Amino acid sequence: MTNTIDTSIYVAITEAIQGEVRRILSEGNVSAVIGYAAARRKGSAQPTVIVQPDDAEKLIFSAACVNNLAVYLTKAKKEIPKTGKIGIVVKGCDLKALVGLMGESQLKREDLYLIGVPCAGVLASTAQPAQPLTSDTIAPKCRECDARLPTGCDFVPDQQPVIPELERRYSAEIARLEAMPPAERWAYWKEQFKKCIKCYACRQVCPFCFCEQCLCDRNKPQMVETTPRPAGNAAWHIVRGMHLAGRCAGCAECERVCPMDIPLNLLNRKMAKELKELYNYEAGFEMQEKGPLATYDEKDDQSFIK
Amino acid sequence: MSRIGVFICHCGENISRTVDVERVAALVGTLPGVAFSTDYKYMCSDPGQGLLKKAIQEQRLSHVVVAACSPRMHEKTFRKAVESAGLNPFLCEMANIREHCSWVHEDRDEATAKAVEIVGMMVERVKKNRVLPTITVPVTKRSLVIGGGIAGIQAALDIADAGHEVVLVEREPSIGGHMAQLSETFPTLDCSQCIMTPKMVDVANHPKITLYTYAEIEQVEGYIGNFQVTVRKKARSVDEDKCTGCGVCMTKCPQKKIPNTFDRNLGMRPAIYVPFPQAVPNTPVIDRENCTKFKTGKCGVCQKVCGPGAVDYEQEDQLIVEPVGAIVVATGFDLYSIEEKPKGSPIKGYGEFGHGKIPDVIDGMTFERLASASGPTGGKILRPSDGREPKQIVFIQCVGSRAREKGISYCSKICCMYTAKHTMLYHHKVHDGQAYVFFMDARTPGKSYDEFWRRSIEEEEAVYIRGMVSRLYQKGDKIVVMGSDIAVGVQVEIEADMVVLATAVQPQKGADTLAQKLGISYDKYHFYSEAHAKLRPVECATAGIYLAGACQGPKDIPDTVSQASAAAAKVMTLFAKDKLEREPIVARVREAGCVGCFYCQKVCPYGAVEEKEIRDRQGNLVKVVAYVNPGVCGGCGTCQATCPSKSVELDGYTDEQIVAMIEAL
Amino acid sequence: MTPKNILKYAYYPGCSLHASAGEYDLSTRELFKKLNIGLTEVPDWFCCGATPAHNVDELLSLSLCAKNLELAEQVDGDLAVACAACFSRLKTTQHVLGENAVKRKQVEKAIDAPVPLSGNVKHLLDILARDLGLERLEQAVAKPLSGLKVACYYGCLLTRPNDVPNLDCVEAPTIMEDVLKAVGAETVAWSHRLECCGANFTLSRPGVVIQLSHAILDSAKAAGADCIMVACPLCHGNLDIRQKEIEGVYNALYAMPVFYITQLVGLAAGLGADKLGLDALIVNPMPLLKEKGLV
Amino acid sequence: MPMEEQMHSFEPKIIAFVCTWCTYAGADLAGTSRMQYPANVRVLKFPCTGRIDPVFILKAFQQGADGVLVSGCHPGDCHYIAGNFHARRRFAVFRKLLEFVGVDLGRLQFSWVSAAEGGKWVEMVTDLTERVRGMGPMRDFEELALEEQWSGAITTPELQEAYDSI
Repeated sequence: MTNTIDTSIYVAITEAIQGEVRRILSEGNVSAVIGYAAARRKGSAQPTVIVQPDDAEKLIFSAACVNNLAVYLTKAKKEIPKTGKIGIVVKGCDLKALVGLMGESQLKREDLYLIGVPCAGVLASTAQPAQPLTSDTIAPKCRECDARLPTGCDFVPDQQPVIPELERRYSAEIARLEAMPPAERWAYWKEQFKKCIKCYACRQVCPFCFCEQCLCDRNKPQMVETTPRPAGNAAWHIVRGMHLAGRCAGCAECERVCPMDIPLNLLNRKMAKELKELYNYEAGFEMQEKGPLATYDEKDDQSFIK
Repeated sequence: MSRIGVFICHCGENISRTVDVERVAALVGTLPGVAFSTDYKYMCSDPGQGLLKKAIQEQRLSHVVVAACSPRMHEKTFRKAVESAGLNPFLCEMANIREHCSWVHEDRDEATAKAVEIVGMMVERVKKNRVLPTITVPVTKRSLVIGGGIAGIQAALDIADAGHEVVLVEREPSIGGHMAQLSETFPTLDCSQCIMTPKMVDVANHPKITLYTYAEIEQVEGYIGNFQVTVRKKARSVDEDKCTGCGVCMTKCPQKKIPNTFDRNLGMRPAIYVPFPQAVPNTPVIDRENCTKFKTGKCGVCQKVCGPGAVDYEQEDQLIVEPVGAIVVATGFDLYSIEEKPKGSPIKGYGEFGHGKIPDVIDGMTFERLASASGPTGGKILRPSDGREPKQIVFIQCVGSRAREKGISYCSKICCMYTAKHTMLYHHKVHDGQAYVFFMDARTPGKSYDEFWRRSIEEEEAVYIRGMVSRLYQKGDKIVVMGSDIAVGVQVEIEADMVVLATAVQPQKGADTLAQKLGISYDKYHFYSEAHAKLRPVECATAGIYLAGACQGPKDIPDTVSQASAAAAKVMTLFAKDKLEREPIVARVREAGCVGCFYCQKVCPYGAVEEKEIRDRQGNLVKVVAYVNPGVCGGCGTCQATCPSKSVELDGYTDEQIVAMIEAL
Repeated sequence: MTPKNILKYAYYPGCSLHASAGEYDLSTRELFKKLNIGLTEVPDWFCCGATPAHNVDELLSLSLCAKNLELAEQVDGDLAVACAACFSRLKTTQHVLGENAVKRKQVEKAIDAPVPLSGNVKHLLDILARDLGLERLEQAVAKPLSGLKVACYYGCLLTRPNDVPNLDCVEAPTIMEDVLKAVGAETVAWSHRLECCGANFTLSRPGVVIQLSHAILDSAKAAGADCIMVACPLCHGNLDIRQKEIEGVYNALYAMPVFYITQLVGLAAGLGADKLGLDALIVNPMPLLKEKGLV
Repeated sequence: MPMEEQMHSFEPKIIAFVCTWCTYAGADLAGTSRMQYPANVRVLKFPCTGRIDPVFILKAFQQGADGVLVSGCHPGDCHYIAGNFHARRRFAVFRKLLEFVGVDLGRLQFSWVSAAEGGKWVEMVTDLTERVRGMGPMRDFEELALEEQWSGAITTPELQEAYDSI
């Protein structure tokens, strides 16, 4: 059964964002704001950077505002943060990534002006931008979202998102895979990894893949085979999963941009689940000095060690 | 292209018995990059090393692999040899085909095949080895000695006499250790106090020695030549500077019924006390657990009677940081007790001896206190239960020692001798008494030791019964000792007045915790491990830390003193140079790749990672990267495994080297 | 699965309980019935080899026990054993075969079946003190044995050797005392709780037995005990049947009744003398029990 | 009685990543004590388990290891204070990831073996070797490596013909 999800608050949110951005740009609080603007296709949205107060009216927020803009503060547009304090529009999931980046010394809170968005969900990559947001068209990550209302931001429009209880597809899929015997799981992932064409879009879009030189591009030594063959693909995705463990904030951009539809976020969700169980760690809105894999407790579980 | 030389050692027959070394040399010789391969009877011998050096020069070798024993054994030897032939020592690697191959496999074909693979892996590794420059670090010429027993005292005096400052830390309120508790010492029967107390006074008066008693090690940071040690000086409740040691506080203290642990609980002491009259320093300490003032808030007599006003109830623990360049660990021993142990404990008690509940069954140290002229009985041998003189006394050796079923399989080394001494002391004091000794073997190697032991039998009339005691129990006011005399093959029952158990020597309680602070290793009994059982018996595997006395294994006084002086000599050797060369196994940051996430800093156990600003020519900040201080880096490599972009590399264990080995599989 | 509070066991009485120690068998069955503990005799069981077999042929002694263990598998529940010697042999067999794969292979060939090494072998004491539990034992008491001073005698086999029976602390056990205290008796502290009574030398070298058992009786008497409690038919034979003879040799008078554990616990649970086989004891316990008001 | 000679058709390749201070020394002790164990293991020495990158484990499996043993100092015994604590977390997570992609964790063993535990080293190596022997060769990565991308897979007779003509 398809339920429509109420996105009427997005109109008010768009207005609030425009007003706030106009104010902070004209008062000179920030030098630029990263947000979403309407794109050419009907109903679609794209990231934009505005510097003039008058351009604030270009900003929107809709169910098509899927991108995690945090990536523009790290590798994709490294020069942006250098221009001074930056404003950025963030959904809850994006904010978690920003907070994670602060913990990893990539960003400083005082250099940012955070405009939080109360979010009822965004569209799945399979949906058309003009489609209404429903229980069918909503992005999988939004089905299990626990961060609809960002906190700790400089500005959050006063709106309350309402959204029905939805089937948690990642959790169900993880449970399904976990129940399989290892060989069957291996077969599943083999099929998935085989599809990979090593376009590295997942790496490009990930806010945490901010290394200037990726381990997987090195050839002295070659840790991971770089050609798009199944063996190298599997190694890449395993290494990627490990490198994001305890860091990934769950924006699921990797999965969205994957041209081959590899369920990449499944690996990340699985790792998040394990870190919660093992070390009670979850990505959140509070900055943590050390991530779960940069610290330890003397009493950590070691039942797997003889 | 590398020109690698591979040298296969026979190790006498230790390797060649199971590994076909000629075959290994031939096969390895065909590997790409290997320019020379040979085998030799003893690579580590002088001619062996000569062969190595000659080959390096004649064959113009670029790298060397020595396939022999464990690198833990001879890596230094061969790297030195390589260096003297003009190559950087870190271009030499060892392939362990003895401990990891010839000694653990019987099948010659399997072992040979494995040896070829091990050498092959090392060949691939060594190709990726880089020239590593020696790193020099300054040496702080001050030493820390932990433990103020005879070992610590000797080490401290030797180092201080050489002109270096020493910080001596003792857990108890006085130095002296167990030796101060002894009555007379074997094999000369001179009184322990007479030879011990002058040394204690020397320590107190030595201008180069800083003495912290009633103090413990809180934290140890740093590395050889540059340790930072935090000492916790526990609150003594008496100001050491003001106290004159007059002792009025002790005589006036109303709480006088506290068992004196120094006298093995045979005597009583007040709540403000010195452990024994000759204590150094002669400053009392308040036992806060038993002091009425601390328990109820009422009393305060000692403060009132103290002329100089030294008693200070408000005193708190003090943390003092001492920079030192070397550490001597001399924490000594404790005695095993036959009491019931907690469930699951690897070491068990002696239920058959009554689990320590029979009052006249005592241990050797208690007997020492009874026999000591300054002890609770003034040197009279009297039963703890009723104060009568025991006319029949039974000594039982190897209680807990050499007793696998009790969880301890080692020999405690000193018991044969001190039990012989006890029979003599007993005979000197109780002329009409009879001593029996149950023993397994008499182990008396040592100068004048066997003569001493014979004397106890031949002149002092001790009856030695070879055999163990199966059970003893209280019967009336006697203790029935049931044992066997295996020489005659009969069961023996002796109704004794007193039984003295030669209980096993164990490391001090908390030895493991201290080891963890120091980063040194210990065996399953918690005795500290020396770097090499034969050739480096006073050094720890951790550089700059040395061992003295029974903390390393059971020892008598002469051995302890010798080892303490040896440890002191090692410290002086270290202090003879102003700068110290350290192994260049340290992490380095590739600044080009570093994105400054500082994961390395978060996981570094040494705090060696700092932030470094990279600026362009105009002075604009380009980025902030990590920097590893090579003096502080311990060389664990946790940073590299954690670094997402592998922009920090541990020299000597680079990814290239490791992957080369994995790929050689 | 059986509910946790319903206990049932396979029962291995052993030869003695079908001969000289019939009263031990009788009192065990009656007591367990009274306590609602199921007891099913192992079909076709035979001698465990007792104390002599392993001195003659180790493989034989291991195989005898192994076969009995295998037979016991047919019956639901852990294996309950009354005799200390049978208990020791069965436990030893499990221990030896668990440690030594070669011997296990030999034995499995001999009995032509796998040896069940995981099956629990339990002495009655263990069942009473731990499976049933002291609390429930206490609740089952109809007539507390108050005023009865008992010397608990373990003998040499019940707890030894180290790591094999694992019944209690090898040299300082308390399990018998725990059980007796639960049923209201008083236990005395004495020295010979764990000494050997001479065991199977009773027929071949009675002199040894008389000397050893005398020391035990003497020590119990000196400690002020009214009676001795045992959990082994061999100990019982030596202390009870030979008591008169020992008194003669040492010119002493003990008149010390020697009870089986099941007899004393049975008494406390309210079983009558006829159901406990008290009349089969050689040293007449009736005067003592009457004096204490227990019969 | 002679034990039955067992024929092993498959000799597993076991690779051990060990720290130099504890497990390497423990393996040395096994040698000095002349204990015996299967010759299948190849030891790679690291200063500390903290240095062991999970990628090495992956790499080892890709290079044909049938089993991997990772072993270091017991908690609290680390020569470098805390390297093994960091390693413990890292591997606790990594093994979950491997398990999730379908690697049978029976092939991956973690242990603490101290310098005094020569016997435990032998036990670890023997157990893992025997277990992996029972599991058979690790084919997962090998099969993956053999599997070609669609462009390379010869799936039609035409392609086969073209291939044969080369």
